[in-house]
Amino acid sequence: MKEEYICRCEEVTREEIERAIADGATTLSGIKKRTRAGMGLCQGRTCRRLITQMLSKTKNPAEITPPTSRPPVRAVKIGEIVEGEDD
Amino acid sequence: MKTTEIAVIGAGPAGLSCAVEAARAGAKVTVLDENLKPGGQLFKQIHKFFGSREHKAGTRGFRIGEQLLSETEKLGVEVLLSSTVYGLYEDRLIAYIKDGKDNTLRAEKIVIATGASENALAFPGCTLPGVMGAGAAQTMINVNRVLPGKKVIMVGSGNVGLIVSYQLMQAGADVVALIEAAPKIGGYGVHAAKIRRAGVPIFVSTTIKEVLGEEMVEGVVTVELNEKWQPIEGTEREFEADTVCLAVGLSPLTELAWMAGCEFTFIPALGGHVPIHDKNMETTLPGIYVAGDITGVEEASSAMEEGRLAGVAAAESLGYIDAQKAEELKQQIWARLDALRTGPFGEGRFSAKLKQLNSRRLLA
Amino acid sequence: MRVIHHPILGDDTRVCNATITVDGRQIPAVEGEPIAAALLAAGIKKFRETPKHHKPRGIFCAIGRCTDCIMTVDGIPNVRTCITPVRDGMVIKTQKGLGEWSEAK
Amino acid sequence: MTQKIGIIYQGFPSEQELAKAPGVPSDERIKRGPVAFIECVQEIPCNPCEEACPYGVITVGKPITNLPKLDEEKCVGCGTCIAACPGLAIFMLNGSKQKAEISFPYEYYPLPEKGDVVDCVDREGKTVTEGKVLRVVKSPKYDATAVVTVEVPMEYIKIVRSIKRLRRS
Amino acid sequence: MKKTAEIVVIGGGVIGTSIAYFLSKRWKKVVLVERDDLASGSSGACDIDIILQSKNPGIHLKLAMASAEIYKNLPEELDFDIEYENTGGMILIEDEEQLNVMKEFVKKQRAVGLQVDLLDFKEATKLQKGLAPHLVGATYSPQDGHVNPLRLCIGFARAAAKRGAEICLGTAVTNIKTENGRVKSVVTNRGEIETEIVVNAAGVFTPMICEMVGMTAPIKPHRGQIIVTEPVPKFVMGAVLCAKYIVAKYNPKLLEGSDDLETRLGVGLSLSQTRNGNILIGGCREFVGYNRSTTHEAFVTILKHATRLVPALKEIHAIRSFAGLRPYTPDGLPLLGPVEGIEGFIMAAGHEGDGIALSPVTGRIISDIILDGKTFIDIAPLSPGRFGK
Repeated sequence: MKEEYICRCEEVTREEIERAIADGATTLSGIKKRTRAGMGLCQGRTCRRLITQMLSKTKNPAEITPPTSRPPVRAVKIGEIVEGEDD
Repeated sequence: MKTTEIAVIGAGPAGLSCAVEAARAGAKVTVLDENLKPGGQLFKQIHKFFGSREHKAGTRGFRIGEQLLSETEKLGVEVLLSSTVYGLYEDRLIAYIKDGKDNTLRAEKIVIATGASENALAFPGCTLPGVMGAGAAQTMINVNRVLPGKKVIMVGSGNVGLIVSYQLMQAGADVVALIEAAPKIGGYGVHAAKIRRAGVPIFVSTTIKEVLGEEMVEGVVTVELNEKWQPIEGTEREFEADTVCLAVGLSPLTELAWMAGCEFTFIPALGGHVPIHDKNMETTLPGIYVAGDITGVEEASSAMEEGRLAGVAAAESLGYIDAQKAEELKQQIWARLDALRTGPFGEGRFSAKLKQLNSRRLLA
Repeated sequence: MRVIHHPILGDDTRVCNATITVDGRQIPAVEGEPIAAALLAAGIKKFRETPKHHKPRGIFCAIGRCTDCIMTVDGIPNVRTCITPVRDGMVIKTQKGLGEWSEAK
Repeated sequence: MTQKIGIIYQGFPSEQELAKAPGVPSDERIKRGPVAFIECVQEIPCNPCEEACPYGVITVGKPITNLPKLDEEKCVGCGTCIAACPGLAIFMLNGSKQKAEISFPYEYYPLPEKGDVVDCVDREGKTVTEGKVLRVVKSPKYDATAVVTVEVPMEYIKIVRSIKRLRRS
Repeated sequence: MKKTAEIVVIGGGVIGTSIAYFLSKRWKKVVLVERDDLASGSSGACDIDIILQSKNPGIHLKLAMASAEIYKNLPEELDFDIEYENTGGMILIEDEEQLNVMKEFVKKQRAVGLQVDLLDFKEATKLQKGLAPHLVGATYSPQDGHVNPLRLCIGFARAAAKRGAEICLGTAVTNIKTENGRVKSVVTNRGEIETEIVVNAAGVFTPMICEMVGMTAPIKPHRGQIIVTEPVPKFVMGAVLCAKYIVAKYNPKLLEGSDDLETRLGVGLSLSQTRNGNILIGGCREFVGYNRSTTHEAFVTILKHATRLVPALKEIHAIRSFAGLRPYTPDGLPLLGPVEGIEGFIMAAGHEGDGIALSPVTGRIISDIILDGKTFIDIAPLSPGRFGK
């Protein structure tokens, strides 16, 4: 059987996430630290919900909040950032 | 740094409706959208909308988009396209990239109308080329005019799954089957009936066991689920297919609201964590409003109403509409929203939205 | 395959006015359409191979979020083809892993 | 697993659901001449059919989730409501002639042409009989929804609801 | 539920987990309490550098060199891939003024045995591509390196747990009970732990823990912001800093009078690339209390500074930024060792930006002090009491 990828960017499988949960991760950032799931190019935008579902087997999903939201919310070219106005 | 009175992030149905209302009242409105074209998801909606006349029922989504655009133009709303908002900082400072440069915009009021994004689903083979979001397939056929594949398996029987299945056939593809993990069809029966007439079988209590193929999708093995949502051995079925579309729900795109520091509440019926807002669509942060799917996933019709509400409220707070007139307008919009949130499909959302409003009151 | 005739949207009257090179193969495209659309029209579904397990990927979200469809375009890796418009003469490569820097880098 | 019947399981309304639907005319009325047949069995927020009817014989009222009610005696079978229904759930049946005439909305490419002999399908998309295309009405008012009328043997009047999609060349 | 422990370590960052590891190596019954998760403070919001050549010759450099020694065998010892790599590192020099400071700096460092050289521009570009042509040169040391701080924390914690340490996550300390000037127990939201020894490794939150025993700690949060790029093929040679950072840290007088944004935000380059290919671009230093927000000002200023020195970065996309609070002390050195007057209360905090580099040696020193009463480096200059009460 093929692998079941949860985090598509960092190629993290369901099994790896289950192991991280067994290792004590109870939050999305705990999973992220242990597996890199959510650290990829899309910054967890695709896998967040799937991991929340896995975590919610042992934790109230209301308490599973996304990791701190930080700019940039879209990938931005560094050259464009530095081209900006001087304020 | 640019300044404006009302900045609207997202030029979808909610954002444009908001801009129209606020500009009509006289406010200076700037709409930002990362796409080349405004309209958000409206331009891939080629079916006729439900609702009543006030909700533009019977009109195809893309035409509603065209109408909204021409209204914003007439009213002189500034619509900044290809403008990627990447940050929302303290003191209502919006950072965005446009024309290959960094820009900032400070607004007196900000309306976040960023919509929602499709949920993913994991199964063996879910990363193979050919597995994609139903919305992705919809964009390809209706906006870009290319077929993602010829033989499609649709996963999910909500309105998105049903409608996209229909539209894939309109574009010339075959839908081999639609499968649904729940024991019943989630979307409107009339949408299901359309694709059944076209010969698409719908399998409830069924999920994907595996997608076949090494380099791309070649087939799909499904399996039936028991009452505990566990696969039943021996019920596997194999389909030949080159495309798998996932229509397993949407989640509000809330990052900018989190970043701004809005308080959230958890309401599964609305798609998870959603920003708390009051009856004016204002969040827990004064001057920051939300509208549309970001406040909880619904139909485009409700998104437009919420947008209008935010537009009226923001314009009122800036003094462009007097309290009495604003109250009148808001009453009308609330009534229209209530009309959309009735019946077996709407009740759940009605009580969910009520819960959302109550959490605002509890905080106050 | 392109959807030329459509019962609701009518006929697609655009013409392929651009040519892009994909892994050495020339394919016709419409200036301004997303690169990913031009590739699908030409029957190309595999856009890259992942860095860790070298698995094929293609279009997934089509709105620039998931980054599954990234390719190396004109020597720059990680270009999201679903939201990057076609320009005539673009040179596109199936991205292997993190891709390669062109000589300029 | 036993097959559960009904729109939420099968994706099309069962006989029982149709029997209860206030938009479904009586057999006797169908025999008398063209009449709308509204297969709307779920309370969804939608009422364009009410406004579309030039004779005011379809009533939804408030709330707009009410099921559309057809006044079968006053319905003249003009067919205007067919293309107006966003759910493509309204059909027109005429059982007054030797053969049954069934009109339905059609939004696929290519369209059939008058005189074509086509495969006619039931609510599950199964081909049940051949039929002849009598009319294909396209109107700007219908906004790209065509209304097709086929002629089939009378026993299929309550079975046939569309035609098999025609292949693109 | 009441528990007992020989030693309680407060804090699940690199310092706390390192101490827990070194103590458990000698089979002590250690309980580590962390109110959140491993690496949820500064250790999870920093860069990956282990830099020796940025340290002032003296106790600071001595500690860093001892730590670097430990790092060499650490991956094997922990039996965990901490992504440690001895990559070498360089400090980019922009002008003659900086060059003069660096010349002096290098001379002193070499005198105490650090391998470090001055390179001219040509030599520098051989090591790091994409440098701006206006640079006058760089220093280079082969002794610098990288580690993944998250994996370092997890590696320490797992190795400690394997040797019997108990790692209690989601466990916040609410009080420390003392009796006759001796530590008696640590009270947490999940119960009380009887112990005679408490190690305060709470990073920027150290002052709150200190208050529980009536002590004030001169530690202040110093906010740093870092930008993360998309993963790209190998680009950064190892650890790359700019001389401005060194000048700002050790010769702040040279910057006096300049009030440009760069200086005001304490912007200096720190560039490194993770094994996955993400480039980390830092950073800045601001006193803004416990505010962990990122700012647009810093985002832009850091990137402008970085692209001025390494213009090739312009083609790359930024995908995230983050802010971390570094535990600052007035003299830039950590507070290590027992606290006079509160028997059993040991400090191990205030490493500012050097926590990653110094974590192994800190673990070793604190374990030595607790178990042997002495250690291999004279830590008198690091005494927690050195700033007075």
